Amino acid sequence: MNDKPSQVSREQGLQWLLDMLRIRRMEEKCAELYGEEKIRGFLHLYIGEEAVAAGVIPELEAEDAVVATYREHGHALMRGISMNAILAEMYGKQEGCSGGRGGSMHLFDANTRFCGGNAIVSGGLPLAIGLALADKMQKQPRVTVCFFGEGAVAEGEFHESLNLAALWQLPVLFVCENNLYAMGTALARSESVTDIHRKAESYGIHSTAVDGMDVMSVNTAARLALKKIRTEQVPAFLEMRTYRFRAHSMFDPELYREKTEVEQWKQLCPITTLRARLKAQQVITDEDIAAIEQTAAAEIQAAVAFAEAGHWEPVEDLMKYVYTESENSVIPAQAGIQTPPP
Amino acid sequence: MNDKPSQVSREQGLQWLLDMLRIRRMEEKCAELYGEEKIRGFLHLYIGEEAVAAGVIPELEAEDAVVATYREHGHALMRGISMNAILAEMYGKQEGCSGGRGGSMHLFDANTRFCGGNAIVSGGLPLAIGLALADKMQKQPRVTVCFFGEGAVAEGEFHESLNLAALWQLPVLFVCENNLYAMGTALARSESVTDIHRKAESYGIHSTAVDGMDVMSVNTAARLALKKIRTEQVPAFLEMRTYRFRAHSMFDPELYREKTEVEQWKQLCPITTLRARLKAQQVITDEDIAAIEQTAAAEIQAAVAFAEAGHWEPVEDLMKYVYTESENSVIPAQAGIQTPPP
Amino acid sequence: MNMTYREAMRAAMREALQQDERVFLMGEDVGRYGGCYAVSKGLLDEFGEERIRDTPLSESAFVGAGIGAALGGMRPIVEVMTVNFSLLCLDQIVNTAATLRHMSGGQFSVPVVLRMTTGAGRQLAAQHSHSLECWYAHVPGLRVIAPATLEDMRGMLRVALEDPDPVIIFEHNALYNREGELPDDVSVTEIRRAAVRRTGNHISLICYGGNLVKALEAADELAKSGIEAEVIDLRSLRPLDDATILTSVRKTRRAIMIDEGWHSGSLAAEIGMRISEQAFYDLDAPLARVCTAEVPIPYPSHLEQAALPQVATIVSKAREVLGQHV
Amino acid sequence: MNMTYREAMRAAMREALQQDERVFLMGEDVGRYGGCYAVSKGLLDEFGEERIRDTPLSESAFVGAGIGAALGGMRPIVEVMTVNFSLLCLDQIVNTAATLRHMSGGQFSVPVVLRMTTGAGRQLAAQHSHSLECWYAHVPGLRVIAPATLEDMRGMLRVALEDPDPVIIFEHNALYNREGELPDDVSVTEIRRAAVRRTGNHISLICYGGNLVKALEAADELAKSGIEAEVIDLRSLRPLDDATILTSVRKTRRAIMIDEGWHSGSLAAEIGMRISEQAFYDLDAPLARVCTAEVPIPYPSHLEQAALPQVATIVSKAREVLGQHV
Ligand SMILES: Cc1ncc(C[n+]2csc(CCOP(=O)(O)OP(=O)(O)O)c2C)c(N)n1
Ligand SMILES: Cc1ncc(C[n+]2csc(CCOP(=O)(O)OP(=O)(O)O)c2C)c(N)n1
Ligand SMILES: [Mg+2]
Ligand SMILES: [Mg+2]
Repeated sequence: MNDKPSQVSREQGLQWLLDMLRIRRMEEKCAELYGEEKIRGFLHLYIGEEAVAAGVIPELEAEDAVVATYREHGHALMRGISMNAILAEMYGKQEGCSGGRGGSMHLFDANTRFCGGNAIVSGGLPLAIGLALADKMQKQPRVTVCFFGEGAVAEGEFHESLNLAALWQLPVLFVCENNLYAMGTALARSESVTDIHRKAESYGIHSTAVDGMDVMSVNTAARLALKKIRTEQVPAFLEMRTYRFRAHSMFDPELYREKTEVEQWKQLCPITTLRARLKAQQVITDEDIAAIEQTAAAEIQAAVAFAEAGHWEPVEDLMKYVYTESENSVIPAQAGIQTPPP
Repeated sequence: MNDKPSQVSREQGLQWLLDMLRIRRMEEKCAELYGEEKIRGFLHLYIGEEAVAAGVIPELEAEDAVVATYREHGHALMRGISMNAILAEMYGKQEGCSGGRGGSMHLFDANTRFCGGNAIVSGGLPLAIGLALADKMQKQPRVTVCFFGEGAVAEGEFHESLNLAALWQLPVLFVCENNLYAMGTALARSESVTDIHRKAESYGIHSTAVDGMDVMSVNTAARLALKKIRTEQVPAFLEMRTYRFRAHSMFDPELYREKTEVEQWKQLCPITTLRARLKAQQVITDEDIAAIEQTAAAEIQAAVAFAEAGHWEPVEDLMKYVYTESENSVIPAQAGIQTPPP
Repeated sequence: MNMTYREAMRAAMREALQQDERVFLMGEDVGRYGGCYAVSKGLLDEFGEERIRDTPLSESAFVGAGIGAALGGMRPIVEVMTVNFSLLCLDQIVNTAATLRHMSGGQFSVPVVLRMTTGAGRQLAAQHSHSLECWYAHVPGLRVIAPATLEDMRGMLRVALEDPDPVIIFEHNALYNREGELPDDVSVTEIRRAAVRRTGNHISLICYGGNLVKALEAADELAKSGIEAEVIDLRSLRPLDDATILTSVRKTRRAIMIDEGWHSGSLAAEIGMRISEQAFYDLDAPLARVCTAEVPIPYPSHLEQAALPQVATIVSKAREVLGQHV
Repeated sequence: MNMTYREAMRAAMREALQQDERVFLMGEDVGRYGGCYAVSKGLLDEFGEERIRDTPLSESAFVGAGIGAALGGMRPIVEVMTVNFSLLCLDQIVNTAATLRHMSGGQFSVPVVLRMTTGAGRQLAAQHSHSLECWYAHVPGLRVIAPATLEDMRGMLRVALEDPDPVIIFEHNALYNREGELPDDVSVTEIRRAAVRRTGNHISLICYGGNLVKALEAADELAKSGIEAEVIDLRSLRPLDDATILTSVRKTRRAIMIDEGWHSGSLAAEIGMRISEQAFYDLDAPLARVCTAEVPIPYPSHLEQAALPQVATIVSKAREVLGQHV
């Protein structure tokens, strides 16, 4: 793993803290809202892993594309989708970033080229390859960043995609969020060789393992990788070693890991460690921290209000968005059976 | 690659020559029969690659299993399926080793645990894993050998299977027949890293690249690998570097490679080179060679006669072999429309 | 004994694991996690990690491995977490499991049991809400079953394991939490015949799996206005039990098929076609079906529910078929 | 101009590649080999390896890459060599191509064209002879078409490429070598409406793709004994053109569906069900279908042919429906 850079500017430090905190607090709120049944379906929290999205995504250009998984709230927020639109989406409201159709696992945004939110493990990798291929063929100087968990590494699609990216020299940044578990399956129970960044090397892809709990390390690695991709028109791979503090989803009884293990990783929390470091280096003050918390809290409060005030799509519109031209709908929607919940 | 052993006993030498020649001459006959429309469908010849099957398969125990591809005539023959049954199968006759149902791409034989003949590239690998898993769970001291082309390496199933074999330490011998082309696609156009045996290493599987044009090298490597598998209960991988002298199938115009390349490889023909070496070392004589040719020719002649004399399955039996109990047939066969060809 | 459907399937697996050492369970998170739907919870402790085998995320390889292990003498139960992920292992199921027996001229058979959760209704959105039973029911060489009652959830597995050919069991996610009374001695139930779950003379409601509950509710509702619906639970989706279906339709002379698959190309269409072919002259009214609307399942509950078959839709469709526009 | 179906598809691709630089062709052996069925032969020389792109054996990745490239502004034609291998990329087609538009609330669309060869009849045995059009036709978000005439082989591609949503083109392997006369100006044909390929008053024969030839032959045969069959070529398998189908059936009052898919769960069943639902009172006889027998396709010609729809079977089925047991 690369060395940790130790110094950071006040501005950059505050930005990272704010970014990570916005994700953290938003998701804590999501968990609450799930309890209140405002958010339904599957909800996968990113808590503990914020340094990855916060360290990588701000380095992208406006025209770059992002492909993510079902654990993508943080990525969407970092990419610039408003918290309002994200929350509204999780509520299933029309004002959501996917018009309410996708929910937590399928956040989309054409403006920022945020191409989902894919709930099939490894399903996003081929898509990312294709986006990069289109860029390359159109001579667009863009990068596609593809996030996925270490569980995806066992899927055939991962290997097919890495090979294609390397063979065709496509501008893709693969970011493996290795949080050591795929649901309840520990990495050592799913891979014969657990050193994931080496798998990328076996395709001739430049690859680095990174301390994914440290936003500075993440950021440095991302910058280097993106530079390499942009200048050399090759793919690159980052293995982010990280950990999720919460359950896999809201249904997970967490039988597969020890509480002590979780506690140990919590010591490495990307937010508290950065905060402590910046304070120790006297780059920020307690007032700064309070201000950041306040900013995040206000944004969340507004987002919840926005989502609450959002509208349910009329049930008559059920058949929308299947085909581009609505007259292509194969059969009309069934008679409206349910009225929208209150 | 391993060094070529230079000395071989007369008995062993003659056996290898005979084995390879039986495959070669049988397939030359098949090509002829294809021209006469006795054999139909896809026909993939193994000519040029005989050293692999001849070097590996005789090292197996009776209880071991073999999984192969659509290019498997040589493997079937080496495994002890009679040429009669193989030829009859290619004719589609009831006396064929698959009762005529499978044809050239689907040779099967329960007695020798020859589990096909799979026409889906990479489709046999998961099956081989499963056979080995069953052996391991039942504490049967068996090995499963799985043959496949280098084209399969780009398929996700290849990677999923290698990982499972390594993770669960299954007694599988993977034999990659790297003949440099997958139909018309040269290896360098399908893999970013062309050193295939290294891919196996990336899963922690013991792996060797072997001169697949030399039956002695193949045999030595196979013996070592099988010993390792049997004693250590681990998988092993052999990359056999070989070449097919003929077209991919009978439909291939061979636009993708130079005649001179084919000619160069033909200089390495496993049969002529072994024959020359044995003669130079005065281990065998011209009479021996003539005798072997004669043996093969006689066997082939008999096999053709056997196939010709074989029977077409009655069309009324169409619905057989779908379910174990025939009463499960979901609907009856359609009225017999065609009478069998003459 | 009172138990949930989840417990019934677990009990069935336990029994199979106890009685036959060739049986083992394999799949993603069946062990340490306790199963995505907690169906296999506790089995790892009882049977150990060799027989309750967590797999990597490699649907194609581990389903293929199940097929190979079956060929090699074992009796694997392979859990593909949900039908949605089975799209990654269809090649193994269709090109290997379903064909080996035939291609080998009857020499090999593949006694593997594949279990998959199916269905929508939990706001899991477009990629996690498929009902592709009709795809599997299309393939010769496979046997496809769908338990809809507590007894069948308890009793179908054993018969499936005894079958020498590949059997796919579809378990509807909405059933797991349902509870019911299970007689003590149920450990085997029929997997070849459809069952008449309610008798009636006016119309046949033909359904399977998770939708039996809705069909029965609809029948109760209809009964209030004097319409006696006969409810047929298919149980086996391949092969289909034409005899039971046709006997019912010949009696009621009207039929509605209820199916959570998308409308076009649904299993409902196949059943309708069989009725048209074989009982055309016995029908007094056009056939009808209640299927899922032709849209990827939307996340919001009101839209999802509007897309799925509902009791109210079944009831109004039945009235329509009976010419009662109430 | 006289040409083969193969040449017609090649001409369509050439034209698309010439007229729109966003178009490219990608797939296994489309370049140097010239295409498994020689459809793309010569295109590599003309357009270069960037636009005639040979892929590794990675169906899932390159089909997904086609989807991604479409999202990224290109107009890819992805050739999946045959429908048999598409089992390895169904996840990308069903869970990505078909859902992206919907899941994103209409923000993204996926203008990809997937071409696949389909069908049996060449003694390629159980793994290489599938006809799974019905599976694809089941999936909302996909458009599925099947050219059956030389004009359509030439003219459907361009319309497919103009479609903003994913289109799957099924090309029956038996058609490629057929020849015919193509008017010079055909470069676009309809992909939304079924076509009446022969008019008649006695019975409707409803078919698509490779089986149109058989249906027309059967109609000729029937005409000899005074039976005038109307032959409907579906052309679009999803969505289905109910209007054309129903108009025909309302006129002839009898219908047979011909489909190379296996009998149970065939597209034929869906069409039959639609007729039962919408034209029940117009029918004078039970519906019937001629499909493939429910067996993995056997290698020997006599068994393979016995499993597949045949002219003779269509003829005798038609006579049966018409009550003429000749
Ligand atoms: C193909 C597929 N198989 C199974 C699942 C069920 N599933 C959802 S998330 C998950 C674990 C994925 O782990 P990982 O890739 O490490 O990502 P993480 O959740 O840890 O971020 C599983 C098994 C799925 N969504 N897709
Ligand atoms: C999944 C799949 N995709 C495509 C094909 C078509 N196909 C048959 S053989 C072949 C080439 C395979 O090459 P390789 O694995 O190197 O084996 P070889 O033929 O050289 O022995 C292809 C593309 C197939 N049978 N299966
Ligand atoms: Mg993980
Ligand atoms: Mg090869």
